[in-house]
Amino acid sequence: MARLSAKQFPQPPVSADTIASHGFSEEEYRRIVQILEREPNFTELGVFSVMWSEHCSYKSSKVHLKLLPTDGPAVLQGPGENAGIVDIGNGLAVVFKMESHNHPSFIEPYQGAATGVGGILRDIFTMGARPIASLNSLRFGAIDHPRTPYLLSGVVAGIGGYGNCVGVPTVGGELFFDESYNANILVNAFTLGIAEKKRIFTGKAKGVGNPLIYVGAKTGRDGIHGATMASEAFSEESEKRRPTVQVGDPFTEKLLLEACLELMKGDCLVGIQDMGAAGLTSSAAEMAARGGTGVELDLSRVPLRERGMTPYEMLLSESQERMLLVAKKGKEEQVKRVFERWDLDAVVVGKVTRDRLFRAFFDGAEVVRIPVAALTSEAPVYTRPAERPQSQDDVQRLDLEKIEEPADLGAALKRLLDSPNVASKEWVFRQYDHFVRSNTVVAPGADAAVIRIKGTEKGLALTVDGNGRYCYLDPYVGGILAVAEAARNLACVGARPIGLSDCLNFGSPERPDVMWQFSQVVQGMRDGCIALGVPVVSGNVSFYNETDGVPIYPTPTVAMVGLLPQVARHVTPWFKSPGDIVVLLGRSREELGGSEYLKVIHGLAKGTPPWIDLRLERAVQHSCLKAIDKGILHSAHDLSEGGLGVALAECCISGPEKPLGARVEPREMMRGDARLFGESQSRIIVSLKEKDLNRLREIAEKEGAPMQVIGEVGGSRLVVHPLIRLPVDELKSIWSSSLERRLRDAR
Amino acid sequence: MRVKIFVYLKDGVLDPQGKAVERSLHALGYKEVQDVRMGKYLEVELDAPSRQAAEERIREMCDKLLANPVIEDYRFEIEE
Amino acid sequence: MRVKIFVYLKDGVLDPQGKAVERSLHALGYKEVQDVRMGKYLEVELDAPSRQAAEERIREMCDKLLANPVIEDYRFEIEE
Amino acid sequence: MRWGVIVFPGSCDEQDVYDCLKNNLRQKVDFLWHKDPLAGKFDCIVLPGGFSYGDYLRSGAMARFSPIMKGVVEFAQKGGLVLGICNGFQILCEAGLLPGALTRNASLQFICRRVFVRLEETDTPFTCAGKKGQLLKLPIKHGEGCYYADPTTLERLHKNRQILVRYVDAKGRTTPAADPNGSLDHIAGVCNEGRNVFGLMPHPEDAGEKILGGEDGLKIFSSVIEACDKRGKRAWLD
Ligand SMILES: Nc1ncnc2c1ncn2[C@@H]1O[C@H](COP(=O)(O)OP(=O)(O)O)[C@@H](O)[C@H]1O
Ligand SMILES: [Mg+2]
Repeated sequence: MARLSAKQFPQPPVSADTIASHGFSEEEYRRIVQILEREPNFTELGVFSVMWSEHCSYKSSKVHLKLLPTDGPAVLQGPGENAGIVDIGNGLAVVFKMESHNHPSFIEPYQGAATGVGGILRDIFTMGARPIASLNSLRFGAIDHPRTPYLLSGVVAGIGGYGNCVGVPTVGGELFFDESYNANILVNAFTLGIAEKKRIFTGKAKGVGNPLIYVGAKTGRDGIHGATMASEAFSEESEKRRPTVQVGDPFTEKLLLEACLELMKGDCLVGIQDMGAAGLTSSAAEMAARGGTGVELDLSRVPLRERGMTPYEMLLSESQERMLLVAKKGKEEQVKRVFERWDLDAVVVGKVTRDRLFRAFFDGAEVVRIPVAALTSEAPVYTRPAERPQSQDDVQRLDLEKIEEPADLGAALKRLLDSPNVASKEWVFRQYDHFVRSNTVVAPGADAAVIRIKGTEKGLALTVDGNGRYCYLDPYVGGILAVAEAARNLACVGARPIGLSDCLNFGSPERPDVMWQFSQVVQGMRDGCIALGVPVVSGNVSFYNETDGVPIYPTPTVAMVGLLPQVARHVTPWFKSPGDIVVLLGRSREELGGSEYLKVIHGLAKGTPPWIDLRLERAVQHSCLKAIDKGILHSAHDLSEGGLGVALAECCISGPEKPLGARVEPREMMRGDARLFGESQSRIIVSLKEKDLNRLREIAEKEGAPMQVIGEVGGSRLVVHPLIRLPVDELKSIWSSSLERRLRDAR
Repeated sequence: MRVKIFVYLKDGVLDPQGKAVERSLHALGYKEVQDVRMGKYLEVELDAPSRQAAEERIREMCDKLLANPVIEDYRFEIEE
Repeated sequence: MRVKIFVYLKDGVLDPQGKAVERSLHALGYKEVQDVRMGKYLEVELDAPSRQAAEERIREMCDKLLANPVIEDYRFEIEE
Repeated sequence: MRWGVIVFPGSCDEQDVYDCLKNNLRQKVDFLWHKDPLAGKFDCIVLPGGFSYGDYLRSGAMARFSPIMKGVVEFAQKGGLVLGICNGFQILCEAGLLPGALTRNASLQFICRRVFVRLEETDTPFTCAGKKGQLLKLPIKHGEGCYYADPTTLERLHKNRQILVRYVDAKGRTTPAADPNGSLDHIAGVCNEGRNVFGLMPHPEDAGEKILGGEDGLKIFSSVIEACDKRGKRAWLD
């Protein structure tokens, strides 16, 4: 490969134009000059620009994120490392994190989503954990928007194409359509890995003189300025930057995964970090920051894929499937042997230094010399102006008197089951391998996925939730609801939450209204987490999800992990046998604001989202969990989009066997549409044998959860007396074919 | 007329497939092979009044559907 | 020399990709297109003493690795 | 008896096979590295699922040239038992140990779900523990599982009764809807003429325990164990 020499690479001059095109404000540039006590050269300017980008520095979100509770008795590692870690006993720990790949996925859906999965996998195995389960949380524009089918098909194929090939099962996720995402889709990918508690690795560059070793794929001009791209709103300008799209290579990732895990069994390794956003620069600088050291890179040794790459390009490249590690001095050959076995490059590209400087050399000449702290801990932090927009009042105004109740509520239920937000997501998850590693106890299609932990009796439950419409209507309440729903989904399978990771997807932080949404959502999440006792151990912020000045719905996605002491005791959502009694835990109110019903039937996204009483939420979840512990529940399913009507239908039709009917009669007195489709929180439908009813009553009473016997499983119809009477076979066929049919029709 | 269309990755875009094939060929002893790139090949039967008209339509189809302009380029040949 | 290799499904082997592309083209209004077949396209840089030698080596590579004779045929062009 | 499970670069299901054999059937199992020659005494060699070499050219195309495959071919020629699951099936076809080829699913999508297959023949070491016509519920997960063979080959497969499993619906009928990938004649798995090499697309190793949704997959492995027992404690091949 032809390499440039230093002579062939004169640094381009730094001008007002280059400063602006790197996204710096005048104030920021002044700060750089102050730190360096001189003007930066062009390469240094690039290094600052990626490290001070929103994506890497969290400069707008930091002050808010501090509010989130991150501690807990089992938390081994909170936010700040590549992923969070929670102790699960038996000498084991789970390592998990969620990441967004929104912008790249919109530009190239297959590769954008694929490389998103690749990135999150590396965050997990870099810590010494073998990835064992993934989730994905997706938001697309309206399903009849011309680009939606293309984007959706590409993203799903990309997630499957990468995850399947690496051999990590995708066990769940969510998928939601709304016009608000027409020009800014969301692709959030989550992975969980399992590690021995005693063999956890972190991204620290320790030990002066230790070698820095580059492993994995070669460096090309991929994704240069990806981190800055993720820190900008879309415009025609950013569309032009398209050639920076990265292509994923899952096969190389698989080799990298196996080689790293093999290396970690020995004692060569001091620290390790994947090269993600801002590539070599951020991995080297962050490792030095955590280790309290400096790093020296010799760029002439970086394995290259393309001719004539400049130091600037090598430092900023976001080529995938690469890792940087710090090995013990003298163990270089041992490291190389492991990677050779897996047919991968391993090259010493630098060393750990004492001087706390980030230095890079090229062809013998120093091209970068910046204090590590200036790139990391001392990067700018802003408290951006935040203000509730006046229009919020209008958004929340909803006069139920003016909403006409449909004459045929059965027809309304059918339309809801046909709505792509409610319909079965099987079209998506059947494209994901959810069996590999033979741990999957509850596959996609339930409230939460359940995987067993081999060698123990325990299990893990995983779910991801977050309703952007609720957050748009009331970001504070929406933030709470995202956390509450995730925990409720775990409770339905019998798992107690041990931690969560999140992605916070928002518009531009430079807008006061967006910053208001952001701070409200974070406060809501904090209150939800505290009330339900769930620590936030990792997460990610994605700003600038807006096009032509219109931001997406503020959309936090919450991926929560729960533990089941006895995995064999797990419960699934669907009804099991005729004659079982159907019980509603929780209380229904007349609430239609922000509901899927209002959107689908009346075309409205208005009102206030359902209210939540966190004490009641806890009582309902605990009742469900205790009943599952006692082994008396046959099924449990929470009420979410589409309320009681949809949840009951799902209990009838979502199981793997033939659908089962039910006859119920809820007692609340309120308008029929609110009774059926209102989305009051803190509700779970359970079914059980009649003889166990008293035991459930005792539990619910003790926990302080309202409970109501509403009917019985059986027959071939779903009857909600006196509102609905429909054959379950028909409901099933609508619900299970909707997504595929709509995608086909849209072509 | 018969049209042959080649769709291939743009220069500089990573080509994991090509790279893997190259490695395999080398392992099989074909060391004389370098720079393997892999793409798609389509053959279609086209009905068009003239060569020029055909070219125009094919270009449209490629731009719209057959190639992904973000990462791919294309080329075609028309045989009469 | 530069070698272009086309690998395509044999007649009689189902080509769902070609079919899908054809359907999409028709849906987009390109009704003049028929009989779409889809295959693989490889470009390699080859070092060989003569054209004939090159042909021989390429044929070997195709028979061994690049095409599966149960389902695929191939063709290649050498450019100097 | 002793099993060997080959690890190719890109294999994903080797651990599933290993765990299923070890934990559910108390078998002796070794991993075999693709770069090593096949050495040691084994009764059955398993080529597991996954994406060897990323399946970048064609599934199984590159793995068949792995150094270990030479030994596998010899082992098979001497009558040793070889089982290919999913990607393993694809590799065996590419290597010419099994007839036919596996092409892109008719839907063009990767598909992961549980299917029913019907045991068509029971006079092989891989199916002898089952009954003819018996249904097994097994997971599939593949993008290229559409079985193809030319008409002459297909005829031979019929004549020699080499089709061991077919995709069927819950009632045991072959219907287009029950065929997940458009396979010729609904073929889910075939054996060679010598009946000692078997490849199938479904994953028996992921259906080895009730908690994972069923244990029908054990039928395949316990057939092998039974066949080896009958043949005596001696390995198939020294
Ligand atoms: N993108 C996706 N990938 C994988 N599974 C998905 C995806 N979207 C939805 N699912 C699965 O479909 C089921 C229903 O999802 P959802 O309606 O969001 O459930 P809930 O309302 O209980 O959170 C869940 O099991 C979920 O894991
Ligand atoms: Mg739920």
